[in-house]
Amino acid sequence: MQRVTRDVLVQKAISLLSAGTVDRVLGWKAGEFSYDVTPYVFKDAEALKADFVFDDFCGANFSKYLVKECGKSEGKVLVFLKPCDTYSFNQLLTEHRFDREKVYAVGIPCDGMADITKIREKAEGISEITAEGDGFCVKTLYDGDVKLTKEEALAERCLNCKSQKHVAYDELLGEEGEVIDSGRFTGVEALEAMTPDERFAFWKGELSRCIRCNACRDVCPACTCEKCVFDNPKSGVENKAIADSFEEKMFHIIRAFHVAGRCTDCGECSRVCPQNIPLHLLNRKFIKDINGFYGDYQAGEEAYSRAPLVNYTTEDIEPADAVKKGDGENA
Amino acid sequence: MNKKAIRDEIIHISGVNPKKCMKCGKCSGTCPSYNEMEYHPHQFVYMVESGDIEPLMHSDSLYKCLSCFACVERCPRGVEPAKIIEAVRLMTVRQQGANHLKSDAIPELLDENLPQQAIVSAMRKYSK
Amino acid sequence: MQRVGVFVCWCGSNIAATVDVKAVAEALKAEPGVVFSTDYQYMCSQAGQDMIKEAIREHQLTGVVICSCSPRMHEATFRKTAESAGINPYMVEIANIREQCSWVHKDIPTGTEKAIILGRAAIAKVSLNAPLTPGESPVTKRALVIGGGIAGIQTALDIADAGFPVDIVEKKPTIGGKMAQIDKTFPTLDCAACILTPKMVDVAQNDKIRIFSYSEVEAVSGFVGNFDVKIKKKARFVDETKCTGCGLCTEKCPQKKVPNDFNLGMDMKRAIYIPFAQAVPKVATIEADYCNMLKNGKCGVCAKVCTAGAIDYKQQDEIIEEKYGAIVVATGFNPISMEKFDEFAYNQSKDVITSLEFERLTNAAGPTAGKLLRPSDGKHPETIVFVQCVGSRCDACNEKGKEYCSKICCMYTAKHAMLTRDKYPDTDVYVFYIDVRTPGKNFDEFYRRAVEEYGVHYIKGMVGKILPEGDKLKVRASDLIENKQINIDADLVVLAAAIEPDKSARPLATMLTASMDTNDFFTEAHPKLRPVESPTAGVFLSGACQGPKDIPETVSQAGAAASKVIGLLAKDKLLGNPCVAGSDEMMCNGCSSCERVCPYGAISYLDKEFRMPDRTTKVRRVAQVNEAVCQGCGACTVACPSGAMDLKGFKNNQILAEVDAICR
Amino acid sequence: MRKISMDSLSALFEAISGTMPLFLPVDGKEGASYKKWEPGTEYSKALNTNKSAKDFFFPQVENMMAFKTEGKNIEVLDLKEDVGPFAIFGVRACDLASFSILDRVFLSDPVDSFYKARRDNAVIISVACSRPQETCFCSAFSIDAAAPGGDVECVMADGMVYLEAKTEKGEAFLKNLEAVTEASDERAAEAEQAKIRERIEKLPLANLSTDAFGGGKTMEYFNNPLWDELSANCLGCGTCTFVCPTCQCYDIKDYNTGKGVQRFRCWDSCMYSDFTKMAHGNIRNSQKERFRQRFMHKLVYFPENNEGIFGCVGCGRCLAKCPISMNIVKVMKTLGGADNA
Amino acid sequence: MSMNEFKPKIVAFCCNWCSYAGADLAGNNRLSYPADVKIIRVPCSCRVNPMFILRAFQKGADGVIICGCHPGDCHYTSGNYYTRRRMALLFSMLDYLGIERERTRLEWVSAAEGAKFSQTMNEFVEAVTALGENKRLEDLRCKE
Repeated sequence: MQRVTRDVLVQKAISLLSAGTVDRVLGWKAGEFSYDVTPYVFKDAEALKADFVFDDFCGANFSKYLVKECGKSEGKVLVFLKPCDTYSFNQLLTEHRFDREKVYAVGIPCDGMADITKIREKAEGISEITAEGDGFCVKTLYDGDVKLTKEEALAERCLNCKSQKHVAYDELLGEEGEVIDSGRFTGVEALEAMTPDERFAFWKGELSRCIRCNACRDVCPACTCEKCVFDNPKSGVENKAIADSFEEKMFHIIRAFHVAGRCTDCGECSRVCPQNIPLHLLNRKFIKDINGFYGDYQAGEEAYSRAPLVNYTTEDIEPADAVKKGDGENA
Repeated sequence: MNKKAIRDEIIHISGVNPKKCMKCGKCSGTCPSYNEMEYHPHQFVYMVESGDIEPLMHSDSLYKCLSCFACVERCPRGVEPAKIIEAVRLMTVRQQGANHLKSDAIPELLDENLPQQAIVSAMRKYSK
Repeated sequence: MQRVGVFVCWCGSNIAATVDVKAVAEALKAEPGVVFSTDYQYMCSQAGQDMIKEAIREHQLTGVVICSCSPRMHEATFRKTAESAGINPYMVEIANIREQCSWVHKDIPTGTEKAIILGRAAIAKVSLNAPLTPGESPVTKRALVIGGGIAGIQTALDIADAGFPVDIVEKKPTIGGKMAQIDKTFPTLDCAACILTPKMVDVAQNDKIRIFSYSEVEAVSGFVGNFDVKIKKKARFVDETKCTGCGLCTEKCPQKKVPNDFNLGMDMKRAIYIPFAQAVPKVATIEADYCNMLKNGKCGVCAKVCTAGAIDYKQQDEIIEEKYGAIVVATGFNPISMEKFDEFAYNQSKDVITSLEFERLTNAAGPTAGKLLRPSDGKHPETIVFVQCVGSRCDACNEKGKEYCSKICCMYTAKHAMLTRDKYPDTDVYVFYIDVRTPGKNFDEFYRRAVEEYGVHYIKGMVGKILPEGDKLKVRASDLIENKQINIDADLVVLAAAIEPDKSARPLATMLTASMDTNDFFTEAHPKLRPVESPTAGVFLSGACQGPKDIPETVSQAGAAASKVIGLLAKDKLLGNPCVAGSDEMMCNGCSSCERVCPYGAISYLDKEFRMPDRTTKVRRVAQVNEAVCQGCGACTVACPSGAMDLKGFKNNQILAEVDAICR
Repeated sequence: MRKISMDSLSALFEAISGTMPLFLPVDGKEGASYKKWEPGTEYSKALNTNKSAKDFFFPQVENMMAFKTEGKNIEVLDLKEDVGPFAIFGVRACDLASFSILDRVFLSDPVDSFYKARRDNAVIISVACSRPQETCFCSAFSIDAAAPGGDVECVMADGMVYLEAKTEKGEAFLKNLEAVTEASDERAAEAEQAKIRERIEKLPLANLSTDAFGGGKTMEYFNNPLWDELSANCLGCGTCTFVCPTCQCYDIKDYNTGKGVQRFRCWDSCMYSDFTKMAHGNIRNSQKERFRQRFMHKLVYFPENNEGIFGCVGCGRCLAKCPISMNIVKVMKTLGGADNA
Repeated sequence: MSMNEFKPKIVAFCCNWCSYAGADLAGNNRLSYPADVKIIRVPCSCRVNPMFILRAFQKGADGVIICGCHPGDCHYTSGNYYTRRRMALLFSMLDYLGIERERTRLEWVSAAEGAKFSQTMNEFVEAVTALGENKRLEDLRCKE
């Protein structure tokens, strides 16, 4: 259950629209079921009243939409940003990907978003999902009501939330949260503790499921390239479908490398993967390494900060020692 | 053992590369036992390098070296002559019955005023 | 598709001994795009080059691959060859089958196989080459010389002589450097001051030369022909334009306890001083750390006595910004510290001195007015021992000394020994040497004179230990020829300390992006063929900053560096390196990653209107590369996630093609 | 009709595997996927596989031929593999219906020999959907999930699996399995099938109608202004097309192996910016055009050229997998106006 | 193929100013190293894109080594510092994916270090030979 209700957001949106502060609202639109919320640009109060939704299924990170949306009108667009979205927002600002003047950002608190894939593992034939106390009640077509705890229903990224603090906004609804000392690197550490053979087997199992649908890339707020190298025949690495086990590795290594130091760990890649590949484990490895090698750095925490890969010190760790660093920590 | 084998063994034991010597003589210039020695530190280095080791092994000079390491300390080329002398000594000691002094005889020779360091280096030299 | 010609060089037997050149030419003939392939004994010879030119014309070649020595040797040669035959010089690629193949592999099958693969890689690359045209940049017709010793002075005079303005930056209050401290010069024994000071005066009087004394280079940016340099003029608290150099202040200053660095601390100077009589500029300088006025505001004597009103206690460091077309490094050398050589008792006895200190002791303008007196008690030394190679020729692991030969010690020691015997025939002079190295004009004759005419005792062997005992220095050494240990009771010991580059060289090299060797000597662009140029274009080397040198060598290198500078400044425009970065605007995200890694600030951004594929227009922020400033490192190409940034001559697809060809 | 107890399914699978490779849905980290049966492999109870069954006939990547180069000589190598008989167990009605849609593309002239070889060699054992999900809407396309068809049709009820041959191939197939199956009352499955049909009628999307679509309305739909807002937030990823059982677009590409060229085809997606890119450039340059193409193809162009058959089978995969939850149902409801409100 | 016969394919990216010159010096001094090493000249080690490294493995390389100027000596001032960060992260990621860490290396070789170049290459080839064929980053299509 989210602290700020849908009605508060609708009211805020309508008042900003009527005051002329903004001329459209980037928000979540209700779908066919309890969970299939779609990002949508609302243009008037009627549409907002009818279709705007804010509940436990509003996981989509709107920051990336601003890249395209900002150019569409002279007026400002209202965007609702959850804490983790604000990091992407700042990162995109750092990279000059949208015009800050064209955006009115309203920060909204978030208590974690549900993961429909996880819920489906527990409940088949979902007719309705409602928040109930700290957990969820899922009405099913055949098995009656299924009760789920928060841990059973929330997305992994939310269970390991790194921050409830908004790092960018024009206006904040509700109370400001804090940066959380999350256990988000335990998954990475578990892998580091494995032998190389085990790690290889693990990643082979995961990455071999990739169907190269590009959902991870296309949803990623760090992947806003005008043209991705994997779509560009001139790049020499362009490919459409994985024709060989190498190519799925190539795609994911390069993608993770391209967003290294820029990835805010919003977790959208893992959320959207139709094959449930834990892609965040790649990005978090880079984040963990960057923190370990060059000092803590959180992409997007501060707009216009200098990303670790476009920076250096003369005393940086040598790659040979860097590779060994994971061993030492787990020895 | 032929000449070359002895030479290689000495180089192996000492861990010293006599080729690095530039023949400056600073080792001999610094050696406190110089005048006692028939063969001097720089000669040890040169003669080991050239394989002329027999005379060294039969010379008293082996036992005149104090192992004070002044030559090691001051050699600009890092040749470490004292280690070569030590190695030649070891080669001798390792030969059956070639030990200069029997270990049993040592206690009698000990002198109360003898510095501890001298005793230790004597042990190293004589009681192998 | 390119029409590629392949030319395999034998390099006499250098390549042909380990690579079957005919087989290489034959194998490469089958590569896609290759229309001509041949081999020849010396491709770089006139006949070889003619062969290339003829093949280009006859077979309408569009790309040329030379399988030969390193591109660092002859890339420029073959580019010119191609250009003269009418194709773009950048359509040439070199496969390095000598340094990186025939010389490092032993048998013919191995060498041949690798040569073929290297040839294939070059063919794959040249197939994707595009003609390149170098950009032009203007040349600022002014040179900067860093260091005002004899090297810097000679370089500056020679450049000025050709009509170009030159600035000298010297960190000390006067120019002159080490040579000004020296008494006589070998092998002619003429007085150093007599030959140096006229040159110093020439510098001062030359209207093309400006001297920034008591100044240091603070920052350098830009590139060949267009350097921007910041020079820090340290506050000397005396107005240079007003000071007449009368020296009254230096006599009246009450602070007399200032170690005189010009005499290597062997005597004292005042807090306001002029280093020596012939200093240029002849201007007083206040040693701020000792001046009572500057320290606690109590004194002001110098200001009172100065009739010119030149004293200015409020003077601040000043930053001067100037543009230069060329920079000459002439930062010189220093003797290494003797502190760590305990065996020579340098710290324990004042009578153990370095050779440079000996120079001051024998110099008429020195602390003893030229009389050879022991520093400890001012007595005349009767036995003098000279020790050579102190700290030179040490093992690489030896942390006290240097691995190299300092080159000048043999000769100056002979000079010292000879002069001592000449002036004071009653003294016994011993020189302990390892080798006496005298390869120079009249050098060995000079050394023999010291031995034969002046009776200097040269002893082959090294001093092992010096023990101060009473007023004597007990010198223990070995005589390797007599095979005996020698003990000498000496009155004075002179150590021929190794020399090392000045400490200011390392930070300066970083500013100039000039490379250095492990000993902090500047690296030359080529050890034989480009000895006075740094690998960084527009930066030249003069004097001992590049390696130990005596005066004649320094002066000749200074002249050589000057002629290189003149050659550069005489040009109105410089052709740049065409292998520079460029951004594909349609793919650029404007994210600034490239700008942040560019060491030259060559990248800027522009909001530009684009017609998008969907027929709309859009204003996008895109990167622009200033080709004159870009040096072509390629850091930006990897920072760019979209691959919009690429490097001409080393394009992504060219390198990938090389990778493919090698791994196939 | 034959029957076998649910508990003895592995005996059935073992018997099938004895004669030909058998593929069936197996649970994995991604959900269910078709895998080859081996002793110990468990049949997934999931309603449907994560990816559709089209992969059997139209795999995501397929090598077609190779060119081997030696210097300037080129040798052409045929890479077509010999396909032997194989069985697929557990195909749902929707996926089965998708095969006939794919057949219209790949088996019409010119016949795709790669596709045909696999199609001819497959024995398809369908399974009726006892528990259809909220995302299912096959009924909108007149597909009967209670009687899916195929070579052999299975209905699972009360711990038993009822198998009925629907083709000659199926009959022969079942005959081979008589040792592990028992004869059954021909009408034993009917009660379960009736129940299934009842369940389908109660699904949330049961009333979805296709009446508004079909051939003959091309320009009307093409120019509909609603495409703008429908497509506005489409990411342009290919998830919907890659999980779709009826999407059949592919690209043929060459890969330089260093020793020659390997020519392969791989799935393409009309959602991608370089889809249908030609020498002059691209014909659909905006996401809206690409988005429109996908749904126009399924709902308008395909029926227009194929006697009113829609290019969608209502499997619901795109509803479950789209990163932004935009899907064909929302498109149909938005464009279909009153019919679907 | 037995281990004894295995000849690894090694791609070495060398910066033009230091390491490529160092390789030339190794040649001048006849300091041998296995012919399995093939050098690609790049202006600076910072020109080496992780894509090049992966591409080499894809096309059949068994090891990839990048050589650049010593830190502080970059001809372009800072290029090798970026290389160092990029490769630290990339190599660590490859290790994380279970790829043998001995297959990748970054070494600083100056123009004066012909001996180091030769020694480095000898060591690297030995290490890669010990690992055998690159199986974990192979593209089967590129194998014979």
